[in-house]
Amino acid sequence: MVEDHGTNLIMHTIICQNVSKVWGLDTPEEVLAIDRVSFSVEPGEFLVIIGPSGCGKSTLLSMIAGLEPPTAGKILHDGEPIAGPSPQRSMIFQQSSLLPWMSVIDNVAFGLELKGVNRKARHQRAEHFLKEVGLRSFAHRYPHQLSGGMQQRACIARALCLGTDVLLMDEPFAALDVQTRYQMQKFLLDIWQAAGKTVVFVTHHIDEAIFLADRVIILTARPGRLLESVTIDMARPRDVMSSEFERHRNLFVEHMRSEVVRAFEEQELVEMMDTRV
Amino acid sequence: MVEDHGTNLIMHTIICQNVSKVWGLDTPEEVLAIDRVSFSVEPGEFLVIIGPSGCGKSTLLSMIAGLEPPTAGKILHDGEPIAGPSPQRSMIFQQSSLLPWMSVIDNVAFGLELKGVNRKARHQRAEHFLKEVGLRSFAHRYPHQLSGGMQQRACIARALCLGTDVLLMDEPFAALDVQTRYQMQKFLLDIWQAAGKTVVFVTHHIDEAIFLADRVIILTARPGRLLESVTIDMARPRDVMSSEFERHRNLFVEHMRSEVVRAFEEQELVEMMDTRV
Amino acid sequence: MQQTPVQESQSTAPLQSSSLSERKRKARIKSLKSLVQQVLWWVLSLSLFIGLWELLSALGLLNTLILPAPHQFIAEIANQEQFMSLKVGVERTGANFAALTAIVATLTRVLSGLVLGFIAALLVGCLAAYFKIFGNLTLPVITLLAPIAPIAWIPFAILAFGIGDGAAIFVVFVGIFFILTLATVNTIRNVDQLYINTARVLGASRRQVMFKIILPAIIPDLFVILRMNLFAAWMAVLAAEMVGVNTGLGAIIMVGRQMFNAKLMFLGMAMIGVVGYLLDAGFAQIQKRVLWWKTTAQI
Amino acid sequence: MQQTPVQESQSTAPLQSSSLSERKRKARIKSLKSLVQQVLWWVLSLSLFIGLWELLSALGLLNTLILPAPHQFIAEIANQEQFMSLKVGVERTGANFAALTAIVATLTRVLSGLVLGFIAALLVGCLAAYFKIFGNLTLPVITLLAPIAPIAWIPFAILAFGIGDGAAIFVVFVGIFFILTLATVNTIRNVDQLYINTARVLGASRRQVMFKIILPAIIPDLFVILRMNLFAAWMAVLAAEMVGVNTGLGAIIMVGRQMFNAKLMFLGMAMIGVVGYLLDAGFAQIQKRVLWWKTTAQI
Amino acid sequence: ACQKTGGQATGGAAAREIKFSHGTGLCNMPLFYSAEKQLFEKYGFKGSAALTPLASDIAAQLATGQVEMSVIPFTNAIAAYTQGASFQIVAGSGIEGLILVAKPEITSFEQLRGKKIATFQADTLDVVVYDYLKNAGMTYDDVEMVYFGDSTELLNAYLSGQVDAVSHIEPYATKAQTETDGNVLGDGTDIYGQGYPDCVLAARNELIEQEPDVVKDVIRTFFEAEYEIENNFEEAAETTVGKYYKTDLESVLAAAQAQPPGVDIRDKREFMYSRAESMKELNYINSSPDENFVNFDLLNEVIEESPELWERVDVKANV
Ligand SMILES: Nc1ncnc2c1ncn2[C@@H]1O[C@H](COP(=O)(O)OP(=O)(O)OP(=O)(O)O)[C@@H](O)[C@H]1O
Ligand SMILES: Nc1ncnc2c1ncn2[C@@H]1O[C@H](COP(=O)(O)OP(=O)(O)OP(=O)(O)O)[C@@H](O)[C@H]1O
Ligand SMILES: [Mg+2]
Ligand SMILES: [Mg+2]
Repeated sequence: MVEDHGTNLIMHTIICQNVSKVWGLDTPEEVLAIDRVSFSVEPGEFLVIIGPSGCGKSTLLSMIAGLEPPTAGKILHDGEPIAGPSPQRSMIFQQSSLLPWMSVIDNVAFGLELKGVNRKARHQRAEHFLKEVGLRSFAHRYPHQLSGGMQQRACIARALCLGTDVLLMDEPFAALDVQTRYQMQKFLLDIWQAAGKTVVFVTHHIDEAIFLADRVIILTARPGRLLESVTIDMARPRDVMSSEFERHRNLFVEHMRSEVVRAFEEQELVEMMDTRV
Repeated sequence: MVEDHGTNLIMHTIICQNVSKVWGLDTPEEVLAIDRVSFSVEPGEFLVIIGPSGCGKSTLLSMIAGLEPPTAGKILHDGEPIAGPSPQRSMIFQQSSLLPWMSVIDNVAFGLELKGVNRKARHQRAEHFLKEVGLRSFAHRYPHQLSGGMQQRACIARALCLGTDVLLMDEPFAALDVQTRYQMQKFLLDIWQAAGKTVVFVTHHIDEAIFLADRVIILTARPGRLLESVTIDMARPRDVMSSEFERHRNLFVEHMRSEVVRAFEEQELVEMMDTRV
Repeated sequence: MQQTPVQESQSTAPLQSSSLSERKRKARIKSLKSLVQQVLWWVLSLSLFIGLWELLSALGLLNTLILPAPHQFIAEIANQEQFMSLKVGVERTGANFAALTAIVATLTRVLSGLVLGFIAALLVGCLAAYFKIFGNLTLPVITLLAPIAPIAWIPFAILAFGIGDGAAIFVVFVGIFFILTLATVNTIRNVDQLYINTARVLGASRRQVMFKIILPAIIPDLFVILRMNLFAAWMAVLAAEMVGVNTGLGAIIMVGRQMFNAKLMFLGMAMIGVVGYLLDAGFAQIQKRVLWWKTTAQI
Repeated sequence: MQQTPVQESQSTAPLQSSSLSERKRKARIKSLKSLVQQVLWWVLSLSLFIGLWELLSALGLLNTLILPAPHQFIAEIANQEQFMSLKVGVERTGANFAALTAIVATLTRVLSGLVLGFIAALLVGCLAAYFKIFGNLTLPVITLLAPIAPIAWIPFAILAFGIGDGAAIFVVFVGIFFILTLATVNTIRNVDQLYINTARVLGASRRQVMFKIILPAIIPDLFVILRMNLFAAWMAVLAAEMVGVNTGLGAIIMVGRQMFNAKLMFLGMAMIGVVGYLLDAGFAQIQKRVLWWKTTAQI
Repeated sequence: ACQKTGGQATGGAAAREIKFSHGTGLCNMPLFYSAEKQLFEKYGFKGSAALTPLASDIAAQLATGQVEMSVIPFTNAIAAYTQGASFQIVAGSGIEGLILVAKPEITSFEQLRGKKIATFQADTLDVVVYDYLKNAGMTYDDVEMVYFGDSTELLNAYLSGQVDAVSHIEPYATKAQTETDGNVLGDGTDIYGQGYPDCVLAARNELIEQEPDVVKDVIRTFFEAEYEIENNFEEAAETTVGKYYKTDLESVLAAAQAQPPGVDIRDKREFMYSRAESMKELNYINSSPDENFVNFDLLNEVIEESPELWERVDVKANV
């Protein structure tokens, strides 16, 4: 399951080698969140990471983003070890991360503003991407005036506007309702296909994973270990009703169920010992 | 689809006759939430009401509870029009509604306390039902020391403790994670089968509906109208993987999809007109 | 909670939601009605209160020397010749006050102190958060000085700055500065990590995070804290005016006291109430504007 | 943020989470270390501050008549013969204070006023919420009286209650009562509908909802508001003591001022700071207990 | 049983107690001296002094019935009286001693233009400044008045240079003059004449009506105190310094000279009424005190009934 690294580096955009993460080292709350995980992401690939709640998906993603250093192991991006955040890898979070005091267009152009691009140039570029995500008429609104789905679209526009190659997405649609989520999934696939980005997408929804992914990596319940890597070779757009989809779903449900039960039992145990939830 | 009422009243516990509800009558925010809905619930039946988000499920349930009067139409319980809340109909809400300043056992016994039952007697009875829901060792904890699932179990114990015949449940497991939700569903069925209660259960999860219901009522997107009433005659416990389950799921998905799309389109329209979300 | 009997003919007909214009008209009437009702209750409540007060006075049950009836202390305006004249910047002479002068004097003191305190606290707080060593060195001292009530600084202020605006402004400054500095540091610590992570992922440097994220994120919260301390500042200035700085609203009630003139005292109290209320309302307005990007629910 | 080079031998070995006891030991050492560090910074910060102050004094750059050096005003304790004696309830004689007497006097006033105000506000607020007509009649008047700063009531209080505890307690009472009454009504309006619905579904009468749901639900919030107004009450008492009630902590700094004795003034300020801090800390403790059923995150 | 306890309560009480409110100046000396030497006891009652920091509180305590009698600057008495407080002035207590001291460079009232003058508000010290300025053709608009609440504070404000002139009583005025090498611009006698009153003795109406003899006894005590003070300054100063005057013996001795006691001020009635006019101009009061404000009937009776007390004091009204 663990892939063979270090050979054709050029082929891979992101490589995780035996990455582990311990939170709260040397405190009584020490938690091993990620345990020796290795995988790689190819350029232009749509990789989905799935796993039960609390298994360390967000932890893994924020290490790739460079927001947190791994406790052990190594993460490379284009052959370079990751030493901190970089505009090469944009992250889209579960909640909207638009800055509430800026208009939508200023938010989208914020990455360019940080780079020192002048106002006119960055607004021009931002407008282009706002159009791309269908928010042109909302450019001068403020985030709180947008619906949840619109906010996430603006976040995506911000990432695109910076010209990022890699999009890291941490359950970006989890806070949306069913219908909006479905629209956003289709929207994301359109964007991804058009722009040829590399996407690492975290979720715990099986259907979402199958609907989106080129390849799905399944993590075990905490501590997150690599359980399985599944390539989905269905043509897009994928039909949720198709038997192929069904087959994949059943496989994942099987995998997840065992992990969920494990996680649940563990949690029950913890609850009995420590009643703070 | 609309059933024939008024004939054998004795057979039905709860009867809704052409019930409508308008929120914010005579204000600019006037909303028609429920539109001429008629159905009845038989004693001991497990009825699930399903419908897209915002279609008026909670509105309908709180009218049955007696918390809100219908704008038009009539709701009967055991032949009597409902004029207000009654301990005969207990409601369990989406969020835990335990009173945070009381211990779990006091919460469970709260209905009896309101009736004036003395402390010893009510605690004895409450302890019995706490045991029933597997929370005996948590009797003297406080709500915030319990997990979400445990809190909902305590709410159910409270309803049972009062000796209620009818349990009205408004998405009681929606705030729980997947694994806990599954456990709670099984738990609820056990309780229901053992105690022979009448249950009206609101959800927007198709699987949950099929897993639980004797009969499922589908509401349309807002304004909520009765779309379909489906009897699920599968033996319990039901296997989520079975083809029968699958068949029901597909039927519901079909129904829901069209409604969801309608709701979504309506929402989009609203968003364009009024950008406050 | 009442159940209207069902009329068959009506219940089966669709419950038509009325048209938008019709709806708006009804809504207007309804809100107008409730407004009128509101006003009536206010009038009734006030008349009852004042009526009772006047009645008790008239019956001799109240010592009007101590508690003059409303009509008495309002009539005191007439005795204060210049009271209602539009003089600003004219100091009082003897027991003569120009109400406007007093209000302007007091407000100037409060606002100058607040503005100076806010700026200074923001500066020191940001520096303390940005340069850890500076923070470590200054924050303990500030923490120790913060609980000294601004009022306790009045005698020192008068010694150090003489009698006048300087002392009053200093008292407000000192009352706001320590608390707000600590609040700044604290608020900076509580800035949503999500915003900071967002900026970092987009390539922001430490300085950029400070100026582009932390500063805009904390200003509204600080303003809320400033507003919470407005009342203390207001009280401190009034106290200073009562104790030594002998102009302004605080001085009016003090003169009332020295003259054994309860009417002037109550007149002064009424003015303090009104001005205090308007001051707070003004700040609430500003706060709304500063916080435009937060929905009311969040505030 | 630094990336340690990967050692092959280590990275493939399982990253063993250390044993619980080992972990606890490490955690203890770590927290002890940070505590020591904390203390060191405090000491350093304070010594720097005091050192600078003393240095400037010694160099003659500060007018010690106005701003005495710390060692000078602490030495003032010795000049105040009875200052540290354990006398309670003994009024001051001339400019002689017993520190304990002053503290007890001031605290008694603050706390009596707060307790009375809290109880009265709770009562009136609940009645106003329960009996709509009563509320409609009283709330407008209370709303109008609320913005009068408690300090403005001082002269009236002294007239009405004479010089002494009565006046000071009244000032605190009046400062807390109106605000807290309005807060009570407001908090009652904001009680989570879910709790009320729960009780109603379980068969609670209107009275039961009031006593079993609303009262327990609002007490913690009211306590928070009470604590927010503690500072105003504290200031009001100090002001009253400065202006007329000539015992207590406020009187100490006032005598310092009257005697042109900056040392006594600073001594008084230091005491006000310490007592004010302890008072607030005490209330924070009580609040924690009153709010035991809310997790800290919610507070 | 009832009667017995009742009897005990009244009969057991050793002496009727009269509470006085008063200020801190030397014009209170007869009261302080009487209290310390227990002169009241000779007449079968007890006098107790309730120190009040602000002149206004003296009137407040009298007006609200917290005390029955007061030694009060007559101006504060006027202010309280015109507000409707029910009391009357029955005798004098101290006379003269209102002194205006200015910085060395200020030698005339004309030079006070635009300067800061400190004093107590609505006090005799305040009115005397106004009268002086009026004399020099000026008003309060021409100077800046700064008001303080305490003698020491007032002195310190002048000494520390916060104000340019101070209207003060002894011993503070002397201290102000010597420490700054300042000028005494006036001591009141040049515009008010010799023997003008400062503090006076006031009693509540109920007391005057119901127990006139008690009031008369207090006046008698005051006469006795006046006699003893006039004849033994040092003894009087030693008795009262420390407890009542926060200064050294020397200053009190010097001050006592400038501010002698004076109980018989029957000829100063009109003087007080005309000061009320000044106060009206300052807007301190809106109406003049009526005829009942000053009531020297009891004083007259005392002088008639006990001429020996009156004969032997120095300060006498020439009526
Ligand atoms: N900043 C942090 N400090 C300490 N522990 C953390 C931190 N972030 C996460 N953890 C812990 O690490 C474990 C994994 O958390 P993580 O958020 O990565 O899981 P996840 O798979 O993203 O879960 P979810 O599906 O709920 O988002 C959890 O036990 C969590 O408590
Ligand atoms: N108390 C209320 N006042 C005004 N409008 C309300 C109220 N409660 C619900 N509504 C409106 O009535 C409609 C139906 O709401 P309701 O909560 O019953 O839907 P729901 O089916 O329970 O939705 P969900 O699945 O999100 O819980 C919505 O448009 C909602 O905005
Ligand atoms: Mg996560
Ligand atoms: Mg609902």
